[in-house]
Amino acid sequence: MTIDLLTQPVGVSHYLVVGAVLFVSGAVAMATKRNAIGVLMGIELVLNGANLNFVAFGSSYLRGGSQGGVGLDGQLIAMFVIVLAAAEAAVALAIALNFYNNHATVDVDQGDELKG
Amino acid sequence: METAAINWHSFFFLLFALVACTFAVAMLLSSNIVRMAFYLVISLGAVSGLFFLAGADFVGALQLMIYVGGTVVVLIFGVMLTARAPFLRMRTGVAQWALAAIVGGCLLAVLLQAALSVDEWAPPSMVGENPPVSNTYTAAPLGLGVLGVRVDQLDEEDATLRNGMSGYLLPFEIVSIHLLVVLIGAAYLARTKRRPKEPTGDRQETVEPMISSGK
Amino acid sequence: MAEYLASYFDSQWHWVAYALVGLVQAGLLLALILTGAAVFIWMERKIAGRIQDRLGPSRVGGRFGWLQSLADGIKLIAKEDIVPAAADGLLFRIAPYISFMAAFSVFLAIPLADGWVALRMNVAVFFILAVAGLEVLGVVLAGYASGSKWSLFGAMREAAQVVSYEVPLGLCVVVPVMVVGSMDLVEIGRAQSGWFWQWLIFHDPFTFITFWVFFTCALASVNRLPFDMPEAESELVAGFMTEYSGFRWSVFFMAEYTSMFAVSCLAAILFFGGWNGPIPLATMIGLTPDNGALTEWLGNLLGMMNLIAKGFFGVTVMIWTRWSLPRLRIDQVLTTCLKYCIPLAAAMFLGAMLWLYAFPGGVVSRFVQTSPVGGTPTPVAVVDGKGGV
Amino acid sequence: MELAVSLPLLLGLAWLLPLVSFALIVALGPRMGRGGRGAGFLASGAIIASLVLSLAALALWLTNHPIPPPHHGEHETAAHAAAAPVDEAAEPPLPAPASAAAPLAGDWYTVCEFGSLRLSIGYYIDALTVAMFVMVTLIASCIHVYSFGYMHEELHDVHDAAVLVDGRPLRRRGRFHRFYQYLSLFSFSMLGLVVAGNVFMVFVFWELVGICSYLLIGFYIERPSASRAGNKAFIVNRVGDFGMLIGLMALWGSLGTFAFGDRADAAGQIQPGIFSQVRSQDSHYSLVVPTGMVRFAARDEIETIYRTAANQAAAEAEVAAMLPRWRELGYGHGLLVIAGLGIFCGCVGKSAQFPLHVWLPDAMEGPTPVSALIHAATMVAAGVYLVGRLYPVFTPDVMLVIAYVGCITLFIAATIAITATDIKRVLAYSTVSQLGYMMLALGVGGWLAGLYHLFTHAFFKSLLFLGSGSVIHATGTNEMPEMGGLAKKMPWTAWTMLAGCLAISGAGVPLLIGLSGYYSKDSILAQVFSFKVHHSFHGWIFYAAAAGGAAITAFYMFRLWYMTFAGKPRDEHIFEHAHESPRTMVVPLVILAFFAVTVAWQVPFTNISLSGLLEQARPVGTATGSSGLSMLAVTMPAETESHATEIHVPVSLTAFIAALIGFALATACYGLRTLDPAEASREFPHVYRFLRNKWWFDELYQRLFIGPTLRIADWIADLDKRGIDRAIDGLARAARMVSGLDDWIDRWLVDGLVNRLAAWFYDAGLWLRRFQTGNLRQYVMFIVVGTVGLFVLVSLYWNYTVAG
Repeated sequence: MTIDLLTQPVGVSHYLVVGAVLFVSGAVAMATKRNAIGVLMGIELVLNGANLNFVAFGSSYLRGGSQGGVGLDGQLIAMFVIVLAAAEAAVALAIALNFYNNHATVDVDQGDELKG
Repeated sequence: METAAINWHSFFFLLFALVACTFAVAMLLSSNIVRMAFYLVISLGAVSGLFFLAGADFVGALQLMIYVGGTVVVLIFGVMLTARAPFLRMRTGVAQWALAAIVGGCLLAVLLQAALSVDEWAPPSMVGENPPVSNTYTAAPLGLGVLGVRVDQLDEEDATLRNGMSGYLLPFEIVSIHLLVVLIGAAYLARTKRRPKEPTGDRQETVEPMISSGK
Repeated sequence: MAEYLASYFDSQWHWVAYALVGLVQAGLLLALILTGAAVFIWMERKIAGRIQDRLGPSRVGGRFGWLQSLADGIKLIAKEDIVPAAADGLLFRIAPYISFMAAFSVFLAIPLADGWVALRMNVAVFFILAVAGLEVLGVVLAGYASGSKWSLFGAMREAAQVVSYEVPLGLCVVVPVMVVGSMDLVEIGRAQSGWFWQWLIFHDPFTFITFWVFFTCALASVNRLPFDMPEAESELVAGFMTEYSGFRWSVFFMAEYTSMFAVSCLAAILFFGGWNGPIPLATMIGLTPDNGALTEWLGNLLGMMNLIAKGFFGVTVMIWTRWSLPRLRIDQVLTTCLKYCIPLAAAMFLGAMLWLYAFPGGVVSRFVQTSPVGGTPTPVAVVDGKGGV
Repeated sequence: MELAVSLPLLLGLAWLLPLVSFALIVALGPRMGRGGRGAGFLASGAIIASLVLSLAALALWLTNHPIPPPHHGEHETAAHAAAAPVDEAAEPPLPAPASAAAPLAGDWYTVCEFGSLRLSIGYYIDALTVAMFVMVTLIASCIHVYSFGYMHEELHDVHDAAVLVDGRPLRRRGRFHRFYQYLSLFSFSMLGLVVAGNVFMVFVFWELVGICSYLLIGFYIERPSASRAGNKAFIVNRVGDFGMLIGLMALWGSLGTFAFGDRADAAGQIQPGIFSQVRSQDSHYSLVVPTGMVRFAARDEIETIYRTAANQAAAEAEVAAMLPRWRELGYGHGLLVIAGLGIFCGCVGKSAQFPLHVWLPDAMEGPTPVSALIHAATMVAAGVYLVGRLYPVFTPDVMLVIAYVGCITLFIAATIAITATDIKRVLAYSTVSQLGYMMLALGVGGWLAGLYHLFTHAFFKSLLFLGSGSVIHATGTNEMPEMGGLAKKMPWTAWTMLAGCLAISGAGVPLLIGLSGYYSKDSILAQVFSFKVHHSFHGWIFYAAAAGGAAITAFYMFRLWYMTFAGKPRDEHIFEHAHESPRTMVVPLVILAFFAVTVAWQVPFTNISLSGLLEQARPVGTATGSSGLSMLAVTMPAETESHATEIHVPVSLTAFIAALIGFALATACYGLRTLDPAEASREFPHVYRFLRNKWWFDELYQRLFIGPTLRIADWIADLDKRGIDRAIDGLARAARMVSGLDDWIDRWLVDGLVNRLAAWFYDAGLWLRRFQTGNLRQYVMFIVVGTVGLFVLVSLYWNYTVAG
């Protein structure tokens, strides 16, 4: 099995599996971390998992050099996701800092003033 | 049958995939914010390696530059905001962990099922061949793609696809403006305002002026 | 080389050949860097001595104290490895290696001569910037993990400084990339072959100014005086290195000199013709690929020496600067970046763009009526329909 | 360049320069230099440039229209006239005027044209226009320069002691720039009024100078007296302008044109202007009722003709045949009289003539340079100017009215001036009186005499005002009883003012030489005397008033001079602080004094003289005496008649003696103090009070007009409150009742339904609220669970064959 993995070429599925793991890790991190920064990290992981999928769908190597999939669009979308993730991180960090300024903590469980 | 030669592409894929997944899970399990950030950096770096392996040089470099660099900033914030007690931990209840694990497991199962169930996504049958890892040209096609010129679809039969759709120029511009707005907005949000009374704040106060000196 | 070696093995043992080759290459590179670092440290001490009207090291290894660095190294390795009680052990231990790894990885993509590059990438410049930026990670981790105020301050300053200076640095790098039309450092080097007026620094007034901005920002991003905020020994004891000693401390030190060398090499390739000497000597005496593999190899060797000489010169200038200028305050450092370097770099970027638009063929080569010796820069992005070029 | 091109160009430029200055000051205002000092330089530069242009225009005019050598009978060389007796019989009635000095009429710009209504920015340039330009710009230049000194307080913040705010002097920002802004606007408007080529334009600029006057009277707007005076001037002028509008309507409605002169239209057809319609060539330039007016008056008959005639041409022929008959029957004559009276009504307002003279003395609330420029030299003279300009239109009856109004005005104003103690008020009443002189002269056929006096008066009166301004500037008070002996302190002001007093009194050696006032006043008296020959009743009244007025003039002027400059200081404190004014104020005084003395003299070694110049502009057909079209059988004597020796010599002597009497009386009362004026006032208390209270005019108007108006307004307000408001209140109450019903329906039917629905949703919301826990992590779980659930659902129910 191990030898198989080492000698067989990788395909899109491989990437998707890694992406799924990253995604789920991120989602669970978001669900379990009480630290706002931790939640942010979870988001980054989720985005990365998605990005991995995009790149995998767009890669021709993973299809044995043949065309297909989403082509360059995958990389382009990944690029946009990365850039927008940077923007999101900036705002999220600003929000976290503000949250900290107002609550003296970054525990997201403390920020439930707007609950119903 | 002779054992096939090792496929370096697969080898490095496995290496990076393992690193990425391991450290993602490590980040999930760690409760020290700085270590979390460190694990995250490693995981993201490994993902960028995966990008390189998939022939997406530019995106990989972008990932390294922005994500990993950006995570450094996250790290700094982690340090700053948890600096009151040096290694502050915020415990999550066991029940919540269990719930999250169940739900996350379901999600993972669903995703894996989806990932492995499409034939088209299965590995190509090129036993022992190493697809080129490097020397790919992705920056120029990406740039042209943004402009709407698709070098990957020159032999596309559908003329509307081939002759260029509108490209991503407008989204590109929107994103740049968006970034600018976000920068300004973030600076606005994070500006120093009145502060609540500090319960124990010597460390906080020593850190604060240094940050504000970065204005 | 790897394929050649692999032919001596069975197919299932090919990986041994590959691994061997990889290790050898890495070892060679490491040797270059470590030797370089040793020499730089010695140079630093000598130059500092001369500038301060002293002799500097003068005994170890006979004349000039040229073995001083080696002696220091042995001493440092022999020292006890101390981890403070308040430290985060794992991160404290791992941080120096992260820094050094980042600095070292830069050399993955730096071509020492035409084609002599560990990993040729078409986004090499971008890659280098990205990887070089990772050095700060190690510093921040070190600063945090030390559990010391001084270290934390140093790390924070480092983060603020490096993250800020990455912006003008990137802008400056874009200018030569734009002039050549490629992010591949090999292509950039080739584009400057020939006489020294083909060098990009002499391409137009904007690239000329860009180089100086680049050099300033590079100084800041490798934390050299006058920008050595993270260490600032008069304020922060030793900044993020306060709690370090022995071998780990020396690793940080090596990382610093390695990055200095790396940015100097990058500057040499981007602005000073890379492996092309001021006079195309190799071409003149026939050391070109046309005359066979050996001559090509010799020509490349000459080119590598050329590049290393330029890198050394760059490091020397950095040392010189360090011992000549006083340290800035942190706010002055950031002001320099945000108020001067970024606008200047942006202006140079625009100017170079307009210049290219106005004089598409370049100006110097138009006035100096000599044909380029090493062939004209090849146009980029010849699209072949497969996403390759 | 041809005269017809260059003159309009020069004068147009001179006219527009102040407008440019005005616009610039409006735009930049206080930002022009410290305290807006630059505004003064700009405005002065503009007006001086205008002066230069006007002088160029004058030179151009004189080179193109040389003045003939003064033949016998010309007025200003009295010796010459005495030596060569006039042979009236040998001189034929003046024929049509030499075309050499024909006026230039045309349009710069046509604003709009609706049928026969044509509004244009036009010009009508003759010697009078050119002379007025030079006079206005010269005096305005002097006053611009003078104001640098007088208004310098406005350069910084001003403490106005006349206005108290919380018991302390009002502190406000300086308005130097605004003052010059208004001056520029005024200069522009006045020049526009002078150059105007049609009645419409005259009216526009007439109102513009009015508004400038209003703004400048109210310059110290914080002072209640100033704002009240501004309002008074404005409202009183409206009364006159109302009459003027009627006159304009009468002219335009019947003549179909606003233009003074003839105009060639696009087809090359000559469109006759007002003047050639009133005095057409066919009637040998004598005044006849113009065809337009006749047709207007006979419109019923013309309509009948058109109804009965076979075709249009025949009807037109019949009308043409009937025209002389209708004209003989006096058709349209009333219209002509109404037009003349209406226009004169406007002049009465603007020139402060008898019933409407009350505003001018109050207008002295404005800064003194303004009084000098607007309320003495130029704007108030605009009424006289307009009468002179539209002279051909007036019938002898109207002229008689003008003469009476002028006569009454001159007498009333002169008498009031005797008792006034405010130095500016004395001058103001003097102005009114002198304007009355001009009107009187115009009314008795002395076109030249009236306008002649206009010019001379402009110089000496502006001089006197500036002198008084200098005194006020030095002493800080207007009251003459607080002055005295100032000649020692401010010699320049004193002696220039003395020159002005002499000029206004008509000082001179009889029949030989004199100051400017001597010539103009003599010519007025001569014309009145000549009128007396024809109408001894009216003539005697006029002559007595004019000669008496001359004596009173001399009396009050020297009273003023003595009280101010001679004798001992009455208020030591003021005297101590008095000082000579700065050079910017003294230099204009000297310049104006020079002109006040010499303006009526012939330029040595040339034929150029003011009267000669004005003579060129005499309207066609007014040189000869006329008696036509008069319902009261008034005969206007030709002006040349007054040059006869038997008129000239006695008049000169009368005037001289009258002035001498006035002078002697003033010297006795105030100079030598041999007579005590206070005693006189005690002995005639009623007369004194009568004069002191300005003939009770203000009180009379209060009773006659203002009081009733206020009562009517009260009454209407009452009506509004009691009648209309109540009705509306009732309506509103009814509406409220209806809306109350609506309200009930809305509340219980419509709202009830909606509220019930809303309550349901509210309950649902309350229930759903529990899911919004505010726990971020829980939300993430929701999302994940939702995604998985969706996926499961889709897997169960989605048909994969469709998706491929």
